[in-house]
Amino acid sequence: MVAKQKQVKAKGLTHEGRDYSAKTLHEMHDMMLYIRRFEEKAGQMYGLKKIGGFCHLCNGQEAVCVGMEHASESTDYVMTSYRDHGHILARGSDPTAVMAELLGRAGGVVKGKGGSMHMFDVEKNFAGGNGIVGEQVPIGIGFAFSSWYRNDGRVTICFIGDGGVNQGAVYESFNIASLWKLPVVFVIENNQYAMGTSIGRASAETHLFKRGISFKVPGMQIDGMDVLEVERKMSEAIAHARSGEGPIIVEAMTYRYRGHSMSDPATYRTRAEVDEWRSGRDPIARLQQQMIGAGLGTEESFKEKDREIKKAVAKMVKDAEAQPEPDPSELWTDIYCDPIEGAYPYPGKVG
Amino acid sequence: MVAKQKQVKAKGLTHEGRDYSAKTLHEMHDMMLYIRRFEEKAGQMYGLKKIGGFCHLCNGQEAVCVGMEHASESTDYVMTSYRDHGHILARGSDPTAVMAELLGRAGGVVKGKGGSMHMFDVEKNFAGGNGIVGEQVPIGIGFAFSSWYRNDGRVTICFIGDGGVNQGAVYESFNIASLWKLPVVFVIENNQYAMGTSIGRASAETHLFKRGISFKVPGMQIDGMDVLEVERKMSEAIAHARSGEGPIIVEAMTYRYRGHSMSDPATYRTRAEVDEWRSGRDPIARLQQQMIGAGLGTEESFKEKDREIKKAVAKMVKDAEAQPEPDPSELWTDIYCDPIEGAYPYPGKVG
Amino acid sequence: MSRITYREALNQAMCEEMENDDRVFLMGEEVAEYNGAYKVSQGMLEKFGPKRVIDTPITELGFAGLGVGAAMAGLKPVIEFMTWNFAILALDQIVNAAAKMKYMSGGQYSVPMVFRGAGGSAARVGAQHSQALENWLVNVPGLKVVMPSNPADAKGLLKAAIRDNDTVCFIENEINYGDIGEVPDGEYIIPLGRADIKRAGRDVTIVAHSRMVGYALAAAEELARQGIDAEVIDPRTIRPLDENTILTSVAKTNRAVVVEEGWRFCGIGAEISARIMERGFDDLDAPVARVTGKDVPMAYAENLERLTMPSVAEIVEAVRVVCGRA
Amino acid sequence: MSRITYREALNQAMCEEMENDDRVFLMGEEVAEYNGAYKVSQGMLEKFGPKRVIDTPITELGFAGLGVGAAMAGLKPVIEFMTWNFAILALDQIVNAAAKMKYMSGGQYSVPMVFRGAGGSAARVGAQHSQALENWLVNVPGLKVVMPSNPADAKGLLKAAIRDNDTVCFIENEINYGDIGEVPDGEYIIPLGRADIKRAGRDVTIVAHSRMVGYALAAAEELARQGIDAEVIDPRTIRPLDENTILTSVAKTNRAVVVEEGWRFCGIGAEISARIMERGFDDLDAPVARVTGKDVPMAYAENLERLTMPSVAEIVEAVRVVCGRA
Ligand SMILES: Cc1ncc(C[n+]2csc(CCOP(=O)(O)OP(=O)(O)O)c2C)c(N)n1
Ligand SMILES: Cc1ncc(C[n+]2csc(CCOP(=O)(O)OP(=O)(O)O)c2C)c(N)n1
Ligand SMILES: [Mg+2]
Ligand SMILES: [Mg+2]
Repeated sequence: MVAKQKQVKAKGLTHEGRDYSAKTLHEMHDMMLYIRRFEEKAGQMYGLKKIGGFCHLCNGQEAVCVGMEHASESTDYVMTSYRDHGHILARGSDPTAVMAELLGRAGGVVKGKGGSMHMFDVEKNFAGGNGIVGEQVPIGIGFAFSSWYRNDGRVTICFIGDGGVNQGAVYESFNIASLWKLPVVFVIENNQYAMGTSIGRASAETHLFKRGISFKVPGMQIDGMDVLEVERKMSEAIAHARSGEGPIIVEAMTYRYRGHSMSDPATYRTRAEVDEWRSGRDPIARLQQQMIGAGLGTEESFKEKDREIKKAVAKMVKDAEAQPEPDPSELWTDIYCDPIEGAYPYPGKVG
Repeated sequence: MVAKQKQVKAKGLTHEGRDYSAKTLHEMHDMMLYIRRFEEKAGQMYGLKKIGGFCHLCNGQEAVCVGMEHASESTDYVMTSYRDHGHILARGSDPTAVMAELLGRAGGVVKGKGGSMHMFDVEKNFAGGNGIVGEQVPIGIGFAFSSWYRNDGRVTICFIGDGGVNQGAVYESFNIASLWKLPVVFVIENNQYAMGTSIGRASAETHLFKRGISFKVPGMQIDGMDVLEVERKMSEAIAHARSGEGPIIVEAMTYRYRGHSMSDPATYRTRAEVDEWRSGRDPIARLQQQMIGAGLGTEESFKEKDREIKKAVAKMVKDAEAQPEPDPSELWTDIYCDPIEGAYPYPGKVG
Repeated sequence: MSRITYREALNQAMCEEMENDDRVFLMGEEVAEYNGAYKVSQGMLEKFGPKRVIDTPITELGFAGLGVGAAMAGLKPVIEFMTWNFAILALDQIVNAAAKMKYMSGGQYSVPMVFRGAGGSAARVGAQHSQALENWLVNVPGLKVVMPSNPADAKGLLKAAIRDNDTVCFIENEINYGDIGEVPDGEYIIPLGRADIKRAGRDVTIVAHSRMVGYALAAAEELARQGIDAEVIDPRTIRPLDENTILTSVAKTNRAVVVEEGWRFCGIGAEISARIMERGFDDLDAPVARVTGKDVPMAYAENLERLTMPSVAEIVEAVRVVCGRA
Repeated sequence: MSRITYREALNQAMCEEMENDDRVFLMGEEVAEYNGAYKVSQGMLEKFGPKRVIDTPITELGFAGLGVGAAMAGLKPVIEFMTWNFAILALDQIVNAAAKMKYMSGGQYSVPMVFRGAGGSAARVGAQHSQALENWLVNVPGLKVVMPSNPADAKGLLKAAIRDNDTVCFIENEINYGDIGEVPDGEYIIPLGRADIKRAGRDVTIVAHSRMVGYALAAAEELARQGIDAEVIDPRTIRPLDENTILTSVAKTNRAVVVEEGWRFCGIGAEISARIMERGFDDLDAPVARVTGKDVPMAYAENLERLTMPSVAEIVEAVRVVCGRA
């Protein structure tokens, strides 16, 4: 994508000295809006009990994963926590497969076996979808290690939350990545709450980009509500990692509009606080204003686009719902690559 | 002990503006020398196969635990790793019981059940003796939490090695201790090697006193080969923790003269390097010179003292060896405070 | 007696014990201001204040170890794991420190504390949130492992666990939190290590714990309709196990089925089966059967999840086989 | 064939596989410059260089997870735990990531790697260094658990484990590292999941793994002198378990004793006993007996340690009881 931005179109816009083609801007906008509508739909389906278990939406945080996607190569590796719908959609996975996963259908991106928290798409180099807070960080440096080992020029982009960043595994990983100069960008999505715990109640050092200092990992704080800033700063960070200079931390300041999960009323935040972010700093509205200013759209054209996307989402959900549940035989698949005949499945009679 | 230093004797010495009585200086010297001779004896007993398993000696590091002891109150809590002989002796536990423990005898400080790596003495507020690298750090903040909870004015002094300091549990503990301002001093005994791994091969940030920056834990680096500096700086650190300002890190630069454990030939270090520390910076020789300079002793008087100590150690070992092994019935004691009659021991027939 | 939920019963137990003993405190993720992820600690922050009801960062190993140290220093911590799934990160402190400390220290340091939280597979939460950690914890001398199956047991056992001077792993079940039952008011203690006969019967012994007790009782009702009178035993405390109650029952029924939600391989069912083998072999008219969670990670899809869990039908079927009626 | 140590056999297996496949690398504490805490990786740094033989900081959770990620990315890591005792800190990555990844990802990501190191209680190393983690690992679908008892098995099984496309927990025994035995040179693969009859016998089946195989064989010699002809079976791969070989033997001998070094409660002996109950009940002339490590933390004192471990005498005694000769 970096390449793409070089061949700047007649129309487009220049922001902080960086040129964005109309095509790129529309891609960013449309993807953010698609994720927003996708999550709203997921929320509805959860309300209708068609989605079960834990379901964590990313409304408000769309700029982080979309900006990341535009700054990265499709060959780069990406992994995150259980709040993964936006990331896998931004990576370009089939939305129908993602929704089918939420519905627990056979055509789900992981065959209905993972659900909301465990989305994976090996084709898109998206490695989850991890439910244990912090777990993806050691895994992330493993992907980065493989790039170092093979010298394949790939970068790993590993997301963590502001609560997850306190896990010890994160610092074991910072130290190893820094010591061996592994090509990894640690993106801390600082939405300022870990469930009901505001960052100040969980972190002694609340400037999370400084969490690498003790391990010589540089860090920067960016506005996670501005997709162009995310794209620009993530490009710098990814270039740093790709150049062999080692890991870098990007703290993206953002906010989740909804509760932690569908079962969280989020009474621990004031209406005023939510509104300040929601109406004051919304990443989609912001990009729309910038594009309108550059003559790349109008209030009306964006309304029209929104109608299109809502239609597309509605159709997508229908297609996903039309899918059958996984075949019961799937219960016993994907456990071993080399199952041992006669000894597995255990006990033998089943399956 | 802080109190003790106030009533300065006619004779004594002033170092960096701090007065030390002759009594205090002799106590420090004698304890360091006792630990040195104790460890040498332990090494011999290991050679004679009278001590088994892992046995980690602290020759060269005596100033760290002795300086700590003089800077702390007997009511303060202390815990460390498996390299714990010096610490428990400095705390004032009965050397015969410590040696008996190494020999696996009934009169061992933990009845012969723990061995070299698991020394404990609740009377002396010494909480181990932990064999899992880094494990004592979360336990340490637990003791500090109890002092915070009870407001009992105690400080916890938690030791850790330069290799152990990379464990994730350490940073989870730094964050919690800093967030809640717990009264704890983290002493990093930086002897520059973790088994055969020199610090630069394991730590991205080798200035270990900076390992707290990312968690707002202040730190200082001190000369761990100078018992007076250790006593002085540890007094500052303990005062900081006791005052309610929260945790602090003390990185004590030191060196282990022997291998990692009795089974380590330590070929990963040059003779020259070992000699530089051993003859150039030995903490015992150094204090002797300072005391001689202050007229508190002579080459001869220290030689005499050494002969006394060697005699005492020899007798101590005899007493320890004279002890019987633990009674076989001890196998089934100390597992539960409230064993459940009829259900434990399991299986019922035994014990 | 009042009719309250399993959740409220746990809350009552903690509140009463915290009123009795100011060494007791509750610490964990979201236990204070959020009133607990599953509302078990509802109102406790307000009642006891921020010094005794404490929210932690998401660092299970760190705060589990903090609890161990605090217990060694003389406090009586109740450490909540939001779910036991996350305790896998804290096992070093639970097993190497808490369980072994008294022995390693020659009896000098005991670790009187409770680790508690929801275990089992809840509903639709997938592979990483459906770990039955009890299979590992019961392996460890020095630990006690308690798993209540109804509100009254939840209260009586948690009060006993908090008063106990050893480390108790107290494993609740999220699916049971909303269950309502008669619970004695005030002082009500169920001694640890005592199994309970949830249903008396003559023909077969069904041993089940936690959520599976409900399944076993449902199966017993169905079996009664089919003319098989099942006795249902809930060990309640898994470690140490009250094997005498089980063996006495098997001596009477001569047949046994063990039910567990967790994985089969080295699960609690294996242990109980082996003990019946060792001590009740001559009483057996048929081999002990195990009904367990399937030997697969937990899937998200509703149908696969249902297939993974033991079912009432599977229990009924197993009993019929053991009774030679299949 | 050459006579080499168990340690050298493991070294040979790793070297040969690293020569065959450059996706294979060895990582762990002290594996490179120190040549391994127990010298298992002797000379490997020199042979393969610092890119493929890598020393790590002391951060088990971190480098275990690194291995999982590297395997997901297509490499074949061999991650050494200096001893398995320390893997307790890494269980989240082994169990929640490695074991469940293929299932959670709908088959997209496999985790072809080996976690290896010394397990068991070694000698005089006390409570925290004597954990038998295999009792927990075998509980987990998605993992394979291998425990070789002699040099030839060590080589053949480790080569198979490295080639395997699943996550294999390979548990060696420190006490066996110095054992010498005949080991085939070059290509020698023992398929995973196959038990081995270490001694044929008619009267009783003794099932033992790892270090306990030696104890079982010693007991068999003593029993032979007493006129009892014992068959000794070494499962070698514990999960999945080759139960058919065990059941076939029990069908012949009608009596069985299971021996394990680890703790009894929900140990491997319980599982094997339960399986014989389920599939071999009618073959049994006596209840299956278990000889296990005592249900206590491991003490340091020489006499207490000896009492904690299973002994040849205890195995002999158990067999005599099972054979009605006690
Ligand atoms: C090890 C572990 N502990 C606890 C949980 C329960 N839990 C799930 S999400 C969460 C909060 C995480 O917050 P943050 O890291 O800020 O990510 P966010 O939800 O804001 O995206 C917690 C405590 C878990 N899944 N894993
Ligand atoms: C969790 C864990 N991993 C590995 C080991 C093995 N081990 C024992 S000591 C040691 C080195 C520790 O070095 P350091 O922290 O510098 O302390 P020192 O020995 O220098 O006092 C290692 C790797 C262990 N005991 N625990
Ligand atoms: Mg957050
Ligand atoms: Mg060191």
